[in-house]
This record gives sequence, structure tokens and C-alpha cells, in this order.
Amino acid sequence: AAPEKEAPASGADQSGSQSGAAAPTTGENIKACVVSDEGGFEDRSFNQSAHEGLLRAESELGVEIAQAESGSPDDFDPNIQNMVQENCDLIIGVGFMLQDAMIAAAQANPDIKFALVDSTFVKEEGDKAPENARALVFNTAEASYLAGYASAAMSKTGKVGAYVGMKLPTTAIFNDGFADGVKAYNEAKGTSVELLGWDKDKQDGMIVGDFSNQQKGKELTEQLFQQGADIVMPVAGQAGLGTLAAAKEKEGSMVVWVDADGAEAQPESAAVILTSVMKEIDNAVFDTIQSVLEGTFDSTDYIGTLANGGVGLAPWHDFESQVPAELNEEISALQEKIISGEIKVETTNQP
Amino acid sequence: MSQAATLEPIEPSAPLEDSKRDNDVPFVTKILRTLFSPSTVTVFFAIISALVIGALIVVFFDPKVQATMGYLFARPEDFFAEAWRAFSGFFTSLVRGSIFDWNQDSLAGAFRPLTETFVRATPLIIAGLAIAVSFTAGLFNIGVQGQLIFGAIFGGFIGFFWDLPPVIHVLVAVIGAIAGGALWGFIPGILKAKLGANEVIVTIMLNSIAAYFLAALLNTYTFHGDGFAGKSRIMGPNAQLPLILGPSYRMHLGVIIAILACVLVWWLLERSTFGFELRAAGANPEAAKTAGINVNRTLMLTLVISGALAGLAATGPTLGTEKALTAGIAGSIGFDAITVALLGKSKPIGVFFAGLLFGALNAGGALMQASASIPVDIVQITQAIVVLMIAGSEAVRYMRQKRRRELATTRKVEETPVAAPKEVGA
Amino acid sequence: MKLELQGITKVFGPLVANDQIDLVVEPGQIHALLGENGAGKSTLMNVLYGIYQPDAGRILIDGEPVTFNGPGQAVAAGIGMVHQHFMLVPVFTVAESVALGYEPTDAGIINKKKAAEKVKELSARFGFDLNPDAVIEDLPVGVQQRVEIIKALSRDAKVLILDEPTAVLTPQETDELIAIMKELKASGTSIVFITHKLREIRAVADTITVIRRGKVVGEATPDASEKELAALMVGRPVDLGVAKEEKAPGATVLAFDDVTVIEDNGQVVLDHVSFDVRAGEILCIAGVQGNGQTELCEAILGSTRPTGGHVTIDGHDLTDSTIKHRLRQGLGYVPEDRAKDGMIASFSVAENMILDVYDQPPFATGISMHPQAVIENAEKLRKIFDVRVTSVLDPISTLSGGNQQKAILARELSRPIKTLVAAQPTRGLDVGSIEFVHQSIVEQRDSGTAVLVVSTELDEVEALADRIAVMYRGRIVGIVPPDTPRDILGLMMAGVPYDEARTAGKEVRS
Amino acid sequence: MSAQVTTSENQVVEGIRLPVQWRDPVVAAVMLILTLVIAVMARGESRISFADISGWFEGGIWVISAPIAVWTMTVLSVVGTVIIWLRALARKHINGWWLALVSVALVVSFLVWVVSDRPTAILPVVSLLAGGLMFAVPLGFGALAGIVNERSGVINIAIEGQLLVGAFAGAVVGSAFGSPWMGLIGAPLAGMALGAILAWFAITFRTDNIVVGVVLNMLALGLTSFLFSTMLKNSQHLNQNLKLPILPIPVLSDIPIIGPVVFRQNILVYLMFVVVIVMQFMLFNSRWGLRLRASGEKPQAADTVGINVNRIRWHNVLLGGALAGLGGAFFTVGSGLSFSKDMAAGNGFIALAAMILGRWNPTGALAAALLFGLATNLGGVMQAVGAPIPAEYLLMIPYLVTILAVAGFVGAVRPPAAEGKPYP
Ligand SMILES: Nc1ncnc2c1ncn2[C@@H]1O[C@H](COP(=O)(O)OP(=O)(O)OP(=O)(O)O)[C@@H](O)[C@H]1O
Ligand SMILES: Nc1ncnc2c1ncn2[C@@H]1O[C@H](COP(=O)(O)OP(=O)(O)OP(=O)(O)O)[C@@H](O)[C@H]1O
Ligand SMILES: [Mg+2]
Ligand SMILES: [Mg+2]
Repeated sequence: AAPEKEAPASGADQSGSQSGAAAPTTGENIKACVVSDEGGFEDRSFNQSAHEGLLRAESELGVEIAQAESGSPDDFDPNIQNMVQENCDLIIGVGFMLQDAMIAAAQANPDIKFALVDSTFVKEEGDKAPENARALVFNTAEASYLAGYASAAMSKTGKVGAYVGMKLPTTAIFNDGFADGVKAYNEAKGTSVELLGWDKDKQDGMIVGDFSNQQKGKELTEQLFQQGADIVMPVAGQAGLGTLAAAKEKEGSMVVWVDADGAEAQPESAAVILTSVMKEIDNAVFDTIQSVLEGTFDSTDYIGTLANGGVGLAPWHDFESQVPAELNEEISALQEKIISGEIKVETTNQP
Repeated sequence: MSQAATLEPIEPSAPLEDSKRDNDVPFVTKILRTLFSPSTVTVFFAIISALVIGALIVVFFDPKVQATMGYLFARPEDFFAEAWRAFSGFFTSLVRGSIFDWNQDSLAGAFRPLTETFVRATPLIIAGLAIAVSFTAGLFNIGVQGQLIFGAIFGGFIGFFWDLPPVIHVLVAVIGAIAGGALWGFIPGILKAKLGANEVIVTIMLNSIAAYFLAALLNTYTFHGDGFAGKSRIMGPNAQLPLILGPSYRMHLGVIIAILACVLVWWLLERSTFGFELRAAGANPEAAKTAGINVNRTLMLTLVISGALAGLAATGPTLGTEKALTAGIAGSIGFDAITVALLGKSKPIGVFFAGLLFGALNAGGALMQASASIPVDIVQITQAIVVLMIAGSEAVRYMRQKRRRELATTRKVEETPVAAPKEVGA
Repeated sequence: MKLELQGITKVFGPLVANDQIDLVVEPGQIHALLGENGAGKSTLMNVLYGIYQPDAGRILIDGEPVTFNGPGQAVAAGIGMVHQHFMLVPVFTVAESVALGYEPTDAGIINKKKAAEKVKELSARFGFDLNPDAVIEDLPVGVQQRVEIIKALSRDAKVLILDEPTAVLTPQETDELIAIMKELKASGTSIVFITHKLREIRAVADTITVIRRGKVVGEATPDASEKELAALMVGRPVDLGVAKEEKAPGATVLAFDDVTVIEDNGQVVLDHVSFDVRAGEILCIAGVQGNGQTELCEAILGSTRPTGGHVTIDGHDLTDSTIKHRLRQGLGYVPEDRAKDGMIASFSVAENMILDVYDQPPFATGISMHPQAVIENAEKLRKIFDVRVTSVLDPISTLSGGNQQKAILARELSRPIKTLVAAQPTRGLDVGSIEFVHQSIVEQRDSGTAVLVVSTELDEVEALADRIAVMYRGRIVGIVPPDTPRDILGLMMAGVPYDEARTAGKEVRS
Repeated sequence: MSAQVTTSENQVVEGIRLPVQWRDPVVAAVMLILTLVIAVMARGESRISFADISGWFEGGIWVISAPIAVWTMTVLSVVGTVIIWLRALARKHINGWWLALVSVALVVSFLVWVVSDRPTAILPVVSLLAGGLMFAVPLGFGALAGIVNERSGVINIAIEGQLLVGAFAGAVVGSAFGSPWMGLIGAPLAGMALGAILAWFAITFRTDNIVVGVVLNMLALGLTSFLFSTMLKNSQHLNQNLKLPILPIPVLSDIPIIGPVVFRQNILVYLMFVVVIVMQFMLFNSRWGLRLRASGEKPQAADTVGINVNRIRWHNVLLGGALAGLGGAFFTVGSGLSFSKDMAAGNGFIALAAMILGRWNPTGALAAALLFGLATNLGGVMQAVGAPIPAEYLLMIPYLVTILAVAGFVGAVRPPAAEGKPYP
């Protein structure tokens, strides 16, 4: 991963954003636009997070917004092009699939600012990213490492599970960190908690085949339960809702939600959500919009880490009372070590 | 053997069927005649009214309009202003996105939407032809989606993996795509010919298999190379379809290929012996068999050709616009193409215009969400309503015509005198 | 029940199918309707049965005007109809077919026992042998016809309409039907009887009404001669016989050597059949329908593969060759079921006229077809064969059955053939068309073609045959000369070998 | 007076024998070979879980030797295959149960092998079957809808759309009234609404059935997605996770295997089984069924006995819509899930395939749906136990199985003769 410098105000640091809202420094208003990946803005995943960031910018910063959902990869180019035509000042693409289209658009429109979620603007080693473009990437593995450790500790059956919607670097990275976290727990405690549904070495594991089939997500979760897992982390967008439904039906099972804080986003399922691996795309989007508004936009990549709060482990919420204080401390300690660089969470899927 | 089963009463010609073919009239006259025929006028009004319905749906669900509805009686002018804004926004962004964008600084930019329409129509037209060919032979090839994916896999693989000289590379890639689609069409074909397996079932299943196969391939190093899993390497520069209007437009050679494909399919269906066999096998397989046509072979070849066209349709996104494979490379082209083919009545010229219409709606819809914040799903709704309106208006026109004709003759009959002279036989 | 039709007019688009037709059916009377194809007989009966609404005119029952908005009301009024084209659901059982529309039910569930009893009771009354559980599509057409009759009678019909019921029956079956009609008449049922066969009319009818082009053109009594009736019907004198000279046949062209066909379900449909047809000869296959004639034709064409034996045409063993190859070897084929096998309804007349030579010059070179040649060919054939059609580009479905048959004949006879197989070539045609078809076949024979005609009509067999082969249960019972007496042929059609049949026939005659 | 001769079994017509029917022997042989391959590969022990198998006793986890189990199956398979070959060569009728034996031997061997030699892998018998049933329920309803539509003469390609609007209305109506039961009223009504459009165009307007069906799918997808993005997004309370309660049937739910799989379900599952049984009986024994089939096979025949064909078609297209709508409700209130875009995910098309595979019979369609559902879930189980095959290939299993079923076992099927043909 590239070194982090000058990261914009972290998502955890809500107050900072808020204060910025009160006083837009450059008088002029701007238009901020988001182009989604396939899946659309209701995918309960990164598109939705980015969209929420956009909507928050509209309501808090008063910027003009525009949005475009892509139905297929064939829509990326024209959607970005439409945003250019719509005189956007900042165009944010969501997903590494948009990389090529975004690089081309950034190069063709030097007056417009571009930001890309989950991918850099660098295609090949040695290429230079355009001056008007900023990558918004996340080292999610750091946070899911903590989740893996916590899950291993909380599992009563000694088995935890994870699955993805499709095998993509942005989903696999969750599982890689999770796997390392479980391993760390085993090494620390001499246990042999198993992770079902993901093999970090082979980079292979359970998949739904898409990010929308809740029924399949539910059934896969039930099969993980049958194999003895009692905690499951679905990295599958909407399909992950199936896991929540399955967990509610199975006594003693828990879910690790991803992207947003599940207990807040799905309050009706809070009772089964142990914690969430948060990837603060909305904050990154919001901050990027704010930086354009304030004229502080630069082309430095933004890398969300535990250190800058771009990724993180959500509070325990309903499980507060069940999580041993000891574990809480261990997690905090691990977080410190990761932030300080003492522990390096490494995966091939890192941005 | 049973006479009963075969001597059906003659069906009145289906409302959607074309009128008589005439061969003696000059081409231009024919075009003009179709352009201003009652059915063309009906289609035109059906499209317009479908668009109006689509716009009304937009108005109804527009949050600002809904807000004004709360105090509709207090300040109706707010409501009408907002409703008009939403209503006109639908149309202006549709036109700006698909034909001409007057907000652009340059004329070149203003016409870009029109080229977008063509670019988006390209795969729809070719895939529509694939469906049309199978329909003509009485087969329902739901598998165009899967065949398209296989075309993309083959064509794409050749495009990014091989390194060939200019012209040759793109040619080989296109042929590869055709072969990939044909292969995926061959499977239901051979299963139907040899084992009688229903092509609807087999093609539905092959769609999913193709999609998962592509997803699996995209996780291999061969496909993604040093990039990320889920997206293949970029097509070699020589494998990309050349841009025919220069680099500022996405309009690529595929547009020409689509037009050529229409001509080719027209020739194949209407002027070739194979087309004769195919139409015969579709219209009456028993009679075709009796006339010496190998119906099983014809149906199998039809699915192969249909698949080949589907594979060709994949070159648009694969080698023309996307230039890389992803799991969603086929979008929903294979399914939208069914509607395109049906709207075009399985005739190449009809498919061409239906594809253009859908391409325009897609292009317009994309701008609609960008400029007017209308969910892009409205495009699908509008497309569906267009087809329903056309089907409905044709049905109504057909019924009215029938009634008029009957009335006319009845009147004539009534005027004749009552007396019926009788000869008396021995 | 007295039935009157007054001034019935029915139009289909530009066509006046029924034009001011008056008809009176007295109680207990058999009223024959006679008319060439498309005269409007079926239309009139469909109006009477409530399927069509008349555009003018009215129906009276016992002097009271009635209107039928659907067949249900006609049935309720005591009218029963056996349609020209069977109205049976092929996958239903006999009991279900009879019950349909009038199901005996207990709370919506059909009482199958009651339905079966009804069938048994009625078949016993009329001496039919019907199994209520048999499935319609497995039954020979003759039996299906009986189901239709039972269906009509099971509703206590006072007026029974029989629209060409004998078109698919054998002579014996026809005789049985005539007996039943007489029995019904005796019990007070009126019958409207439609047929093209003048002999039958003369056998049962009390009154005859002749319809031509939608109009009543005359009435006749049963003692009118066939010639007179035919002339009245067609509007010109008709030659009922076929002018045919004796000719010495040439070499064998079409030969069956010990051909056996067994279907997938194990039925033996052709059982060691051998015969040959020589150039310039007409061999007629006589027999009750369903005794393997269809499969015999299919084995010649190649759509059915023999399990054993050989089929040769012009000295070439074609047992394993494709249909196309056989057609190229000079096989002309007029299928039994023209709508199903002989033509493609949605194709133009012109296209149908090249259906089996579409890939041959001058219609195609390589895989490219020449539409102009197709049209020219059609125009030519249309003149030669007198096919009545507005434009050869119209779909063939817009032609009447007779003209469709002419178009098919034109196609088969216009290309070079060595042997012609014609199955039921005149089924459902009127006398005028029959005359034409027979003439064409004889001309073909005279030009040296080997001709095989399959027919269930003994009239036709007698008119055309140089030799007659009688089939029974997949076997050829015997091949006999054309002057063999009808009663001997009849016995052979029931499976009695020629020698026995001849002795039996002599006994009967003496 | 039947003129055709039925030969007795194995009749030799003077030296000519009936052709051998090769389909069954070849299919059996292929399955035997696959079983053998598995037997050769089988190593170690397999853990088979019978947890929750019955309310009467604890099933627990059984550990069996994989080679012994698989070789036993192989022996059974050999027996079945040999008998099938002998009977085929003797041109005798082959009882379908023999082929079933060979298939079961293959499937059991495969399952045992999948979990063999992997100490943590467990084959969960009950959840394998129960999960398969879950996938089969919407397919079953969809196929039933297709059956009543097509048997009455209207082709229904719009099952997919009807499932989708059913899922939508199930969630929204249920949420609006705060009860999943209300969803069961909303869903069939929504399916019927789509059915009404289908009927209006296909029957009254005589439009090509496939055109209308395809377009309705488009409309349903577009409308539900549009409403999801506009209406439901702003009012989350209209799209809650509601779940129909599980209603275990006393006594029956304790029967080993069948009990927990079939009789510990919610009302929709029971309803599907009831509809299958009732429809199978009614189609062939009731006035409704007789008239329905007549309309779809030969409408003229129905018309000439005074049956209003188009009314029958209208009624049954609406009935079909209601059934498909109910099936759609299974995605939401039936599974405790909220609505999401494109939730039917192609199930409508697979239902269509199940209908054809089941030869337009309710029981056959149910069998096909169960086959597909089980195969889908098997893929899931294999993913969960970490089978050494990339997951994408495991996801293909149900589709491959279906193609094998149609090619290997079913062959050509005959649709209702008048389907898709407007009347009059
Ligand atoms: N539904 C229909 N629409 C248009 N024309 C029809 C229809 N039904 C029948 N016809 C007309 O019917 C004629 C053929 O009908 P039909 O098959 O009853 O022939 P036919 O007069 O009985 O002759 P044949 O006895 O030789 O079969 C054609 O002239 C055709 O135009
Ligand atoms: N449904 C229809 N639509 C249009 N025209 C029809 C229809 N039915 C019949 N006709 C026309 O009415 C004419 C009379 O047909 P009809 O079937 O009554 O003749 P028919 O006397 O019964 O002849 P056939 O002896 O061949 O049975 C036919 O020539 C046909 O053109
Ligand atoms: Mg006729
Ligand atoms: Mg008639």
C-alpha cells in the first residue's frame, strides 16, 4: 500500500465534517456527481454508501448533485460522459470496474475533478495518475482482521464462516483480513478455530454468484451453520440480508456485517449483529466533495485505514454485555498495533 | 392419421402479421409506402403515447411533485409548475440524451447523443437478429444471453491474449466471437436434434452456466493478468473495433456490422435456400420433412446461426466500447433483444428500427437520471409500454377494420332483393 | 320437431357464403344437402348450430322463431351436429369426449362411472363397439366418427346434422351409418345429411336441396340420376367416369421387397409387404383406413424407416436414403393429409409450388434463390392446372381445399418423375375437382410413370386401377385385377384371402 | 375394429426384431461409470449428520467408511444397470425404478464422497433436503401457474414478472398492514393484475402470447425497481423483514426425515403441496379440469359443446397469476426477507423449464422443481464443506443437472396442442 499522508478528515471525525458544513469557504457552489457500478444505489454496499455520502453533501453542504446508476459495464462510459455534459465539478465513480472509463475521462477533462472509490487511477506500475483525480481506497483487511479475531473469540463452536457475493478484490480483502484475524487468535490462544467459506491461500471460497440473491445468501448461511459455524460474515451486498434472516432463525448464531454499521442500518437485525467491518465510503465521498467546495482538492490518494478511521470495527451494540472486557482490551491493543505498524495485515487484494 | 386433428379452420391472419409481400414495386416506393402506411402511423402514435405514460409515471413519483400535492388546493400553481418541470424534464432529457443536445457548446458535442443511440443499438440489433432467426424457425432461443457471453469470452480472449497485426487481429477476434456464440448455440441444437431436448429449457440453463463460466474465468490469471480478478486485461489495440467518427465519439465499426448483419439476415431468410428451409421448418415441420428438408438439421443449424449472431453481438461491448471482459459484459442485451425482435416482428428491417428505438431510450434514460434524477428503470417501463401500446393499437385497428368490412358487406347484402328463384331438379 | 331456415345470409368479408337460403326440415325426414366445395353447406349448418350468427334471416323451430347465441343453446333446443372436421380432443378418452360440456358431476368432480355408462348404453343401442376408456387419438377415424355421433345423440338430439360424415368411412362403415340413420329416422329424429357422394344420397335421402355459391339452386328427389344431381350441383354436365385406355405396362419402377415396419411402441404396422409398380401402370391400394396405408406411403417417401426389407425405385435400393434423395430419384408424392404434410399454409402459392424443388435450378443456384423464377413457375402452373387464385403471392391458406390440392398436384406433376404416389388424392373434393384430379393421374400414367394410388374409396379405385392391392392389418391380402367385384374386394378388405373371398362371393351371388 | 396389431412383448415378426431402445441403458451405463469413478476415488471416513431428523429420537452424526459406502452403492448400481441392459436387449419394458436405483446410487455416492476424508466436513441430511425444498417452493408455484395457463391455451412467459410483483406486493402489503399474512393477500392480487394484462392482450386482443409475456417481465422488473428506488427508499417501513410463522404439524413433523423437511414449514410450503395434489386430481377428474384441457388442446371442440373458451382462459390466466404471485411471496414474507430489486432472479424461467420437464403435470413439475432446488442446495453444501472445485462451477450444478434430466431422461415433450393460439 502507498504511504498515507495528508489524509482528509476521517469519517470517524464527524464533528470536523459538520463544522465544514456550516461555512463553505469558497463562495461558489459546486455540482458533485456519482456514477455507480452495476448493482445500483440500493445495493446495501459500496454504491449505497457512496450515494449516502453524496446525499449528505447535498443536505449539509448544499451542493448540487447528480447521480447515475449503471446497469452494465457498457453504461460506465456514457454515464460519466453524461456527467461531464451536465457540468459536474466533481465526478465520483464507484468501483474498480470503472477504472478505465474514469482514467480516460479524467485525462480528457482536466478542468473537472474526479474521484474513484475502491481503485486507483494507476493502471500499470509506473503510470502517473492524472492531476485532477483522487483515488478513494480502503485497506479493509485491517478492520476485518479485528472482526476475525473477535469472531474467533466469540465463537462457541470453534467455527466461523464467511462468503462473498462474487470473487473480486474488494470482497476478497474482507475475507483475507478476517482469515488472518482468526489465525492470530488461534496463535495467541493455542486454539484451532476454523474459518469456513474462504481459503486465503487459494483465494477461493463460497460465493453467491451475484450481490442480490438474498435467498441464496440465506441458504449458504444455513449450510455454514450446518457445518458448525456460529458466526458468519457475508460480504455480498444485498444477498447478505439472507444471512441476517438465517441467523434470526438459528439460536445462538451471530453475523458480522460489512461496509456500514449493520446494527444501525438494519436495526431490526441488531440482535444478531455482533459487529460490523466498516468501510467509510460515505465519509470519504463527503470529504472529497467538501475538499472541492473548499478548494483544497488534491490528487493524493486517500487510503482508508484504521489509523485514519477510514475503516474500522463498529461498536458491539446489542452484544456489549456479552463481549468479555478482556476481548475488548485485546481488540483495542491489536488496533493500536496495526495503527502503529507493529502488525502488518497483508493481502494480495490490497489497494 | 386422424383427419380430425389436421383440418383446422383457417385462422384469420394474426394482427401482428405483415401484409402481403409485393415484388414489383420499386424500393423507394416501398419504403415510402411503409413509412406512411396506417401501421407505421399507429406505431408512431403508440410510441408517443407510451412516452407520455412514462412521463406521467415520473411525474407521479417525483418527490417534489409529491410534496406539492400535500398543499395542492392551497397553491395548485406550485403543483402544476413542479409537474410540468418533471414532465418536460422527461422529454427534454430523453431527446438530449438520444438525439441532439442543445446544451452543448459545439455542434460536434451536440450530436454525440445520436451516435450514442447507434452505439447502444448495435448489440441490441444484432442480438435481436439472433432471436428473429430462431423465431422464424419456430424456435424460442432464450439463450441469446448465454451465447452472447460465450461470444464475448472467445472474442475477448483472442482480443487480449493474442497479439496479431492490425486488421487481422480484429477480424480474428470477431470470428472468434462468432464461433463462441455458435458453439453455445450448437449445444441446444444438437440436443434437440438428437434427443428431442426442449430448446427452451436447455437455453435457459446454458445462460446461467455461461455466466458462471465467465465469472470463473475472470478469476484466472490468464484472464485478469496482473490486474484484479473480476476484470480481464484490456483488448490489444489491434483487436479493438475502429472508431468510425474519430476518437471523440464512441461510434465504432460495430454500427456498420449491425447494418450489414441486417442485410445478411434478410438475404439469408428471404433469398437463400437455407432460409427457405428454415422458414418451412418453422411454419410446418411435417410438410417441410415431406418436401425433403432435413428439419432436425435445419433446426440445429438455426440455433448455431442464432448463436453465431449472438456472438457477433458481443463484439460491440467487448471489442468496441468496453474493451475488457467483466462479469456483466453482456448486461441484459440477450433479454432485451427478445423484445427488440418481437417488436420488429422478426423481420430484419423491423429489428433494425426496434433496436434503434430501444437504443435511443437507453441513451436517453442514461441522461435522464444524470440530469433529471429519474431512476433509470423508467426506461424499461417505457420500453414495455411501447410494445404493449403497439400490440394493443394494432389489435384495435385490426378489429375495427374487420368490423368495418363486415358492416360494408352486410349492407350490400341487405340491399339485394329477397326473392330466391329456384330451379327444380327431376 | 320441424325446423325452418328463412332467408339465412352469412357473409365473410367480401364473400357471401350463404345468400338468402331457405330450408325446411320436416320431422322424421332425412334431408340431404348437396353442393360443390365451398358452396356454403357447412356455413349454413354452423349458423343453425349457433356457431355463426346469421347476418340476415331467421331460424324457426315448430314455427317459433329462435336465436342461438352459441352451440349450447342450439343443443338445448334439440339440435345435434357431427362436424365435417372432428370436434374431438385428441388426448381425451371416449367417455370424456362425450361428457365434455355436459359432465355428470358430484360437487364439481366428474362421475366417471356415469359418463362411461352413458357411452356404453348408447353404443349398445346403436350396435357400436366403443370402449369408454380408449383415448381418441389412438382410435381409427371410423371409430372417432362414431364417438362424434354418440356425442350428438347423447344430448337427445331431435335434429341431427351430419356434415360429410362418410368422407372418411369405408363402404362397410358407410353402410352401417346409413342403417343407423334409418333407425334414427324411424324413431322420429330428423337428419340433415351432407355428402359429396351421390350414391349415398340416393340411398337415404327423402329430400335433396342443392346449393351452389351460397344459393339454393334447386331441389330434387332421390330418384334423380347421379348425372343429373352432379350437373345441378356444378352447374354444367360432369363426366363421372374416367376415360382410360388399356395400356401394356413397362418395366418395374417402384418395388417393395418384404418390407416390415414396427413402430417404437412395438406395433407391427407393415408386415412383410411386397409388390411392384411398373411404368405406365396404376396400382391402387384399397383397404379400410388404418391398415398400414399411411405407413406404406411413408416407407416409400422415407419418413418411416423399415425395420426390414427393401424399397427400390428405378432399380436403386433406396431403403436407407433420405427423403430428398428419393424425391431426386424421381418420386412424386401427394400426401394423404394435404394440410399437414402437403403444404405450408402461411407460404405463398408460388412457394408451395416449389416446396420440394426449391434448391434446384432454375429456382436456385447454389444457396441463392431466384424469386422471379419461382413466380414465373407459379404463373405457368396456375394456368396449366387451372388453380383458381387471385395472386400466386397470396398465402395458400386462402385457397379452397380443391384448389390447394390442385396446387400440390401441379407441383408434383410438373417436375420429372418416374413414379407417383398419391394418397387419398380426392378426399373431400367435389365431383368437378375429382374429375380433374383423376384425369391428371391417368395422363401421368399414360406418359409412362408408375403410379401408386392409395384410396379408401372403392369408386375411385375402380375408376383408376390397373391392378388393385388390398391391405389388411399391415399385410397385402392379395393383388387382384380391376374388374374384381365389389363384394369380393369388401371381403378381402376384412382380411379374407382372394381365393376364399372368391368362393364366398360366388356363393353369395348364386 | 382397430386395424393395428399390437405385438406382445419381445415379438419376433418372422426374423425381424424390434429395435433396441438405447436411451435408458446408455444413461444407466454413464451413471454407473461415474459411480465407479467416485468409488475409486473414495478415501477415509464420511460424517453424515442426522441432527434434527425426528422429534422422537436424536439422529446425531454418523461416521461411516466412505469406500465401503460407495462400493455398496456401486454394487447396487451394477445390479440396476445389468438388469436395465438385459431387459433392453430383450426388448422388454424397463421399469423406471431400476433407473431410479442407479441414479440414487450415483447421488448417494457423490454425497458421501464430497464429505469424505475431510475431518470437519459434515453432510447435513435434513438441511440438505429442507434447503432444497426452500429453493423449490417459488419454482413449484411458478410451474403450477404455467400449467394452468398453458393447459388452458395461453403461453405464460411472464411467470418471472408475476413472481417479482408477488414478492414486491407480499413485502409491501405485509409491511403496510404490519402482518405477513396480509402479504399473502397482496401477492396473489399483484400476480393476478399482471395475469389480467396478459389475458387482456393474449386472449381479448389476440396478441402473440410470447410478446406479451416478455414485455410483462420487462414491465414488472422496471416497475418494481422504479418503485423500490422511489417509494420504498423513502419509506423503509413499507419494506420490512416479515416472516410467516413456522407451523409444525403435530405428529407428522416428528416423522424421521420427512417430518422436519416437509412438516415443519410455513403455510406457503404446505399450500404448494396442497395445490399440487389438488390440481393433479382436479385436472383429470373435475369439470374445471376437463374444460380447461379442452380449451388448451382443441378449443373448437369445447366451443361446439357450448363452452366459452375465452372465459375459461381468462379465469385460468388469472388463477395462474394468483399462484405465481403467491410463489413470489415466498421470496419475501415466506423467507423473512425484505424486497430487493430483481428478486425473482430468473426463477420464473426455471419454473417454465420445470413445467416443461414435468410435462405440464403438477406432480411432474414439482418433481422437476425439487430436483432443481436440491441440486442448487447441493452446490451450496459443497461450497460449505470446501469441495476442491472453484465455487463458480459448483453454482452450475443445478443447471447442468436440468440439462442432463431433459436430455437423458425426458426427451421430446408435447405441449398442449392449442397453446398460444388465440381463439376464435
Ligand atoms: N378464417 C378465414 N379467414 C379468411 N378466409 C377463410 C377463413 N376460413 C376460410 N376461409 C376461406 O375459405 C376458403 C377455403 O375454405 P375451406 O377449406 O372450407 O374450403 P372449401 O370451400 O370447403 O373447399 P374444399 O372442400 O375444397 O376444401 C378460402 O376461400 C378462404 O378464403
Ligand atoms: N370462417 C370463415 N371465414 C371466412 N370465410 C369462410 C369461413 N368459413 C367459410 N368461409 C367461406 O365460405 C364458403 C362456404 O364454406 P363452407 O365451409 O360452408 O362450404 P361447404 O359447402 O361446406 O364446402 P365443402 O363441401 O368443402 O365442405 C367457403 O368457400 C369459404 O370461402
Ligand atoms: Mg371443405
Ligand atoms: Mg363443408
